Amino acid sequence: MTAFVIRRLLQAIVVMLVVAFVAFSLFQYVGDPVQLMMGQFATPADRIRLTHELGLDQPFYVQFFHFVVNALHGQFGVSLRIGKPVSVLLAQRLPATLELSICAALLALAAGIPAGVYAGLRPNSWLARTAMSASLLGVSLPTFLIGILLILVFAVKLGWLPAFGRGDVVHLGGWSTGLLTRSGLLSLIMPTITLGLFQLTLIMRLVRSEMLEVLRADYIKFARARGLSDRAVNFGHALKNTLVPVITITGLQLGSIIAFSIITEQVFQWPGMGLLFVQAVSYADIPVMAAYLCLIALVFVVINLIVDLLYYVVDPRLRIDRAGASGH
Amino acid sequence: MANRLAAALSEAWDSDLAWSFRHSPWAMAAAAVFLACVGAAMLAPWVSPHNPFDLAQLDLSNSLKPPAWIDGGDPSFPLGTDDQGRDILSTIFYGARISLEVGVAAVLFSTVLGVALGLVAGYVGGRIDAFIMRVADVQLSFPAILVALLIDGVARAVLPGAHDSLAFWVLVLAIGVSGWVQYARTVRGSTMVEKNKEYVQAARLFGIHPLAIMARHVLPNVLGPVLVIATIHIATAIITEATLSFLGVGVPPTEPSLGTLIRIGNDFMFSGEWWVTLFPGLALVIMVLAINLLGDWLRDALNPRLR
Amino acid sequence: MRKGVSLCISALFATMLVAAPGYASTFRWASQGDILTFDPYAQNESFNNTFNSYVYESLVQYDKKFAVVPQLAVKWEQIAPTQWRFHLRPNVKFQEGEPFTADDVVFSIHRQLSKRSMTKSYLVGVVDAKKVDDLTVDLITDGPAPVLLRQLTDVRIMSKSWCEKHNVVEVQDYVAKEETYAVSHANGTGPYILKSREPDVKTVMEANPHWWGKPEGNVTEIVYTPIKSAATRTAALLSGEVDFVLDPPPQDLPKLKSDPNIKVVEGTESRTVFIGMDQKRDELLYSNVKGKNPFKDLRVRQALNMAVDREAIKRTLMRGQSIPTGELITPEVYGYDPTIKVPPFSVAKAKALLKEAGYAKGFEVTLDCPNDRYINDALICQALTSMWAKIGLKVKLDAMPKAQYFAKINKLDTSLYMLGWAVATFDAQDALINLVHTRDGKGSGEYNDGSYSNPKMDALIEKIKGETDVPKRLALIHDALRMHAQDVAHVMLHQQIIPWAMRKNIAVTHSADNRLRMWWVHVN
Amino acid sequence: MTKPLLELRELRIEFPTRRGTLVAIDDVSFAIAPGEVLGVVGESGAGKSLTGAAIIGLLEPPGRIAAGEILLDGMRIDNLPHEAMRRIRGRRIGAIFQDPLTSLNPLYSIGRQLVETIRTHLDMDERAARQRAIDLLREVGIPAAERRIDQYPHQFSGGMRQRVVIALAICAQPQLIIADEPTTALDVSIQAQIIALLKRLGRDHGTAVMLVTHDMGVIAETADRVAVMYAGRIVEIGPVAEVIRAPRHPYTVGLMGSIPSVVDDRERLVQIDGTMPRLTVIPPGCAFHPRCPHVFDRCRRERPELLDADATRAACWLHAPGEKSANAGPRGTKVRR
Repeated sequence: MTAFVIRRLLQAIVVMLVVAFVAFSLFQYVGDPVQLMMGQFATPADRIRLTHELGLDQPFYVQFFHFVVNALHGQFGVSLRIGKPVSVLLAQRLPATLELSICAALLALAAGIPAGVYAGLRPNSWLARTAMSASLLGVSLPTFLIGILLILVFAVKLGWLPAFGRGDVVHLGGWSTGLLTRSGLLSLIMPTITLGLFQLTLIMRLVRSEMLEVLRADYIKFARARGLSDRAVNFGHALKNTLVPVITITGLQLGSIIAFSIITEQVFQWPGMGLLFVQAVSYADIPVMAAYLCLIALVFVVINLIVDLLYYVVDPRLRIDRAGASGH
Repeated sequence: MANRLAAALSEAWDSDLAWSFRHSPWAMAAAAVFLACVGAAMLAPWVSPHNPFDLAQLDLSNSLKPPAWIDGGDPSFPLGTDDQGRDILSTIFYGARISLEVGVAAVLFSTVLGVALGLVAGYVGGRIDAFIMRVADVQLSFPAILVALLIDGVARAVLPGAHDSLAFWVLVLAIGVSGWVQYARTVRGSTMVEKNKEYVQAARLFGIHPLAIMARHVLPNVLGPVLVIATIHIATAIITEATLSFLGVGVPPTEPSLGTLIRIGNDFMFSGEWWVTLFPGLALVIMVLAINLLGDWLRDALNPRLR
Repeated sequence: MRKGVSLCISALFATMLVAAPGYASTFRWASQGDILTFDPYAQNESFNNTFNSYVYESLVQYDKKFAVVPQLAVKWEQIAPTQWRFHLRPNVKFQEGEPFTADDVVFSIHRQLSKRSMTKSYLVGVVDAKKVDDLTVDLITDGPAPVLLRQLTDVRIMSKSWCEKHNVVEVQDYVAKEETYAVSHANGTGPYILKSREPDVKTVMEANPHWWGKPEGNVTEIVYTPIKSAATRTAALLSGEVDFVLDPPPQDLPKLKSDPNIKVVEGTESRTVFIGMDQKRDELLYSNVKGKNPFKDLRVRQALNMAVDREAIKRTLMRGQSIPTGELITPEVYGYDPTIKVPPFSVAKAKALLKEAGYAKGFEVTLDCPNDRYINDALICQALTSMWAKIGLKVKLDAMPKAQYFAKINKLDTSLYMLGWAVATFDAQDALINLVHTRDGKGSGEYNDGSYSNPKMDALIEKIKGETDVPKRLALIHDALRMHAQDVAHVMLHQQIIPWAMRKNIAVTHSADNRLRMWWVHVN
Repeated sequence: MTKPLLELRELRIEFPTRRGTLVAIDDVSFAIAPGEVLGVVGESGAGKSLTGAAIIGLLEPPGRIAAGEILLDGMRIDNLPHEAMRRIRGRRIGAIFQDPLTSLNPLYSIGRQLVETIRTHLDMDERAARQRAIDLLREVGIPAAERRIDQYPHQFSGGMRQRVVIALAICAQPQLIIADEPTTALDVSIQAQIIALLKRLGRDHGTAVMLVTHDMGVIAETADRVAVMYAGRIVEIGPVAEVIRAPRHPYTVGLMGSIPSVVDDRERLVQIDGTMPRLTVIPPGCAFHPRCPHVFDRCRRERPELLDADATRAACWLHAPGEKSANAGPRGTKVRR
């Protein structure tokens, strides 16, 4: 168990270093940070001083080391666009993005898995066929179009839901939450649907095809041949085996929801990290981009670790020491 | 003998596909729509009533005309005009052309990159394989749109000013790089199966590089799956392009793609000029849906077990 | 465990109660762009100045008819042709508790005159400020300074000790996006206290309970949200998420006017929107013409001017909400010359002029444009690219948010750019000094980003600054404005008509300088 | 013959496809007596496994029984409702599949899978079912059954896993076991053990076994009778000893090649040229005629029924009363080249 976790942790660290390297390269080599940070009143002496202050005259590995150390302390420099420390900007916007992403993920899971199981068990029923067709439409509808349509119907025509923003938020310590106010909850509805819908269709299609795959497996056939009830076969055997691949891919999907929220946040002017990132891209605000990249990678790594641990719980093949097997 | 067998098999495969196609009304409809889109896009300069990218042809006094069948409409602008006086129909044709060009070019780029990396990873194995697949894993956690945005942002920083003229290639690069993983995984799996077969060993004896001969043997095996991935990927690429343009980091505003038009139209949500958003939006969804339907059908047809 | 949960839940309820909208007079408003900086001298953008005026006050201010009335100065007199004496309001405290004294005024004026300040033009003619006693200050000018008092409405007073304490004696270098304490913190004597600032998201202010003045309005909390998307702004107002929109999209006015919960207050703005051209460099930064600068040729500027169909822009993009013009200033501003006509629109003549200038085949150039500053700014720029395409120019459009845009064009990193100017002093001198006078680093030409330079014009403006004879001065201004139009120093486009849109329960006073004076706002 | 346990009467299985209906099994009739071991042999695709699947009611759609009857203890079971058939599976007819590696659910311990199956069919509490599971594991020859019952499939070797599969198949004491290629996936050394186990269990419990295999050697060792299938039909059926000693159908003669031990070393075997036809292109007349060394006109025109041929029955015109004299075919003799 510990060996497994340690191995996973080491892999996670390698991944983080790779991403950090990409971010670092962006940071140090894309554009000229000195030029970007210097104003019209800069003199050559200022330029040399700043180059030195930024450590740009040091060898590459020293710079990378400093970058990683700073990153570990949450220091990603100052936004070129807003002029505030990137860490502060991201921290201000993290709660908004996380709340939206988690709600969207819950929606996608809560609706996607049962729908997928149903469509897998009854692939020929009209409901399953309708759901599959609808999911194809769901995959074909760009997220921003879904958002616009929702706004058009529920905010503009019907006036039921707010068209933008988070509504009123409550500050609990350093965390701002929209979950505790009526306007905050109402504001959450449309972005959640917009963001969750695509993932929902993906998860549903995934669960369905895994279910179909598992239902064809020999052990399912054998379970039926032993006369087990349909219930035991479908939900006892098939579903649990479906879960193994579904956990992995769903985990990855959920990680990507946070990054996907870029579009939703733009459409609904949701004050999260994604909105910050889009603005950073159009401004070529490299520090923000680099920090966002690292943050998303961190989320990915954490989710991956959780997925691995879940795997560990679900699949005995990982849990039991191979040495115990009686080979021949 | 083996050749004849292969020929017979491939013939059966082909005819199976053809049969399945003929008996799937959805697939046929999708193909028809897709062909119509491709045709309209390719022939845009000839079939469009106007050239919306020629700024000198635009006239503000034509702006925001409703579709021809509505009061105030102008028959020379069948689907109306946008705020700059661009004919919506023509802009859809030209925009679809950009979307398709970006989509196809990006997918080609992805395919080549993914297939090559998959072959190398599967064949060489060991550390290189581990490295490539690890990179693939990492990248998989970043959605295409994020990778594309990132590349776009970097391109902006590296090429200030020149960004607009290179926008097309930046898009292709951005979308292409973000999609290679699936191809690589498929090809890698197939390569690992083929690697240990005798003909690969034999190739060495004949002095042919095993990678060359493998490519020849692996590629036909993975053609089906790669085709399926590529089809669906084109749809994804088109959506990604539209999304980037919608976010305002895609093609320049003077050469609007479908996403740009939708963004423009978004500003007219309340003022009643619904056609600026609706028609490009519909065109986008129909085109993507057609490609997705084709991809879905292709996957089922090539892998009947999944039906 | 159970106890813990119920505690948690009751805590949540408690927070909900607290968070429930309790302030009847919270005023939530929006416009397309965000506040640039709270350092009052780092940018001279009227929206930014508006926001700063909630926190920082000036010696004098406008009343509802734009007459100058006391603010931090209670009275003043001109004790010599070049010396003005101001008697300061006693017992005023800054929001963080420091008493307001003459030292703060002297410090603020020196700070505003310093190298990095972008608001030096409001102190044009002022050479020094001297403390007489704790509540008396003398301003020394280099001449008679006829519009000094109007200029002073935008000279905001900061606390000397606060600036020193937070190391912000130097003005923020906005172009370099310098981050100083003063950018996101503010400490003035004004009616509102800056409470929180989240760039791009939200800025919150609260009424200053210790303010020396009596507010006419009843707003106790200000929540400002920038909403770039036109449709979202309209939706937010319609759904009641905001109470007020400063710049409703022209296309949505009919919809807003027809909504029973919304009212629209119409009014013109003392702002002209125009296109500037780099007329200084020997070769344009963003053009395919090498070795020479086409914009130095009057005929090219005239061609650009004549190729613009201002009426079409008014009719379509602006939906009638603009007044085409060829003059630098609007009728609201003192010095307006009604004889200056809207430039004629003629593609043929424009083409001929270009041909004459040797550009029969046109040339390529990039047009820089903000996309969240003026009404439909980016759309107008796009329309211009197609209008100029008709005379053979290939104009590339580079549109960006104003935060990025002003830093770029203030660096003169442009060949062709859009700018709008609202005259805060309501006197033509301000526009002439900022936009037309040769850039001298001492306050003149601060926003002359195309570096138009004409010695005759400079001489005229210098005369205007010192002329105290009213009819003579008016004649000089008319001369300068005509010269500006003849030289096509800028391609003038139009005056904006800015309706303000708000919920029915809001009462505001529309101002021609498009500044929402919060202390006059009523939430019913 | 005693009253048969299982009887198939003119069974026909069809697959409706877009190219028309494929007849996968046609006119198959045979019976298995209690305690008897019937071997079913043929090349892959001959329809052996389908027959087995049809008996336990697990034909995969779109396959369907188009004609004929399946009787268990004299009662028709081919048209039973889903739930009734489920009660027969595992309880009265057990099944063993080819690949022990994939027949067990990897996520559950074998004990759980055994207990689950036992409790589905027998009225036992958890503890009793577990005890029975341990006993079963012991019976199928798994050492340290008490310990291993809580282990997962991947902790067992292939042979051991097949033993577990067998334990699962017999845990409700079925009267019949359908064993579909139970040894194919195993090492040769293990194969013999598994066959021996099957034989012993059949003997001990009086269980009948339908042993489906393509391996004539396995049949020779295990079965009482053998049915040879070709292209969806039975071409020869009879006591194993008889069939091996003197195959009556030319195809059976060819199949004998798979058991070198029963063939005289000095003689070279008849090789069967070509391959079994695909179901889409079954030739008219006798399906075997294109490959048959003794083919004559009638074979191309008419399809032979099963005809008595000495101790066995064979579907070959060689054994038709009128043809015997004219064509000296394989009649208890090995054919030389």
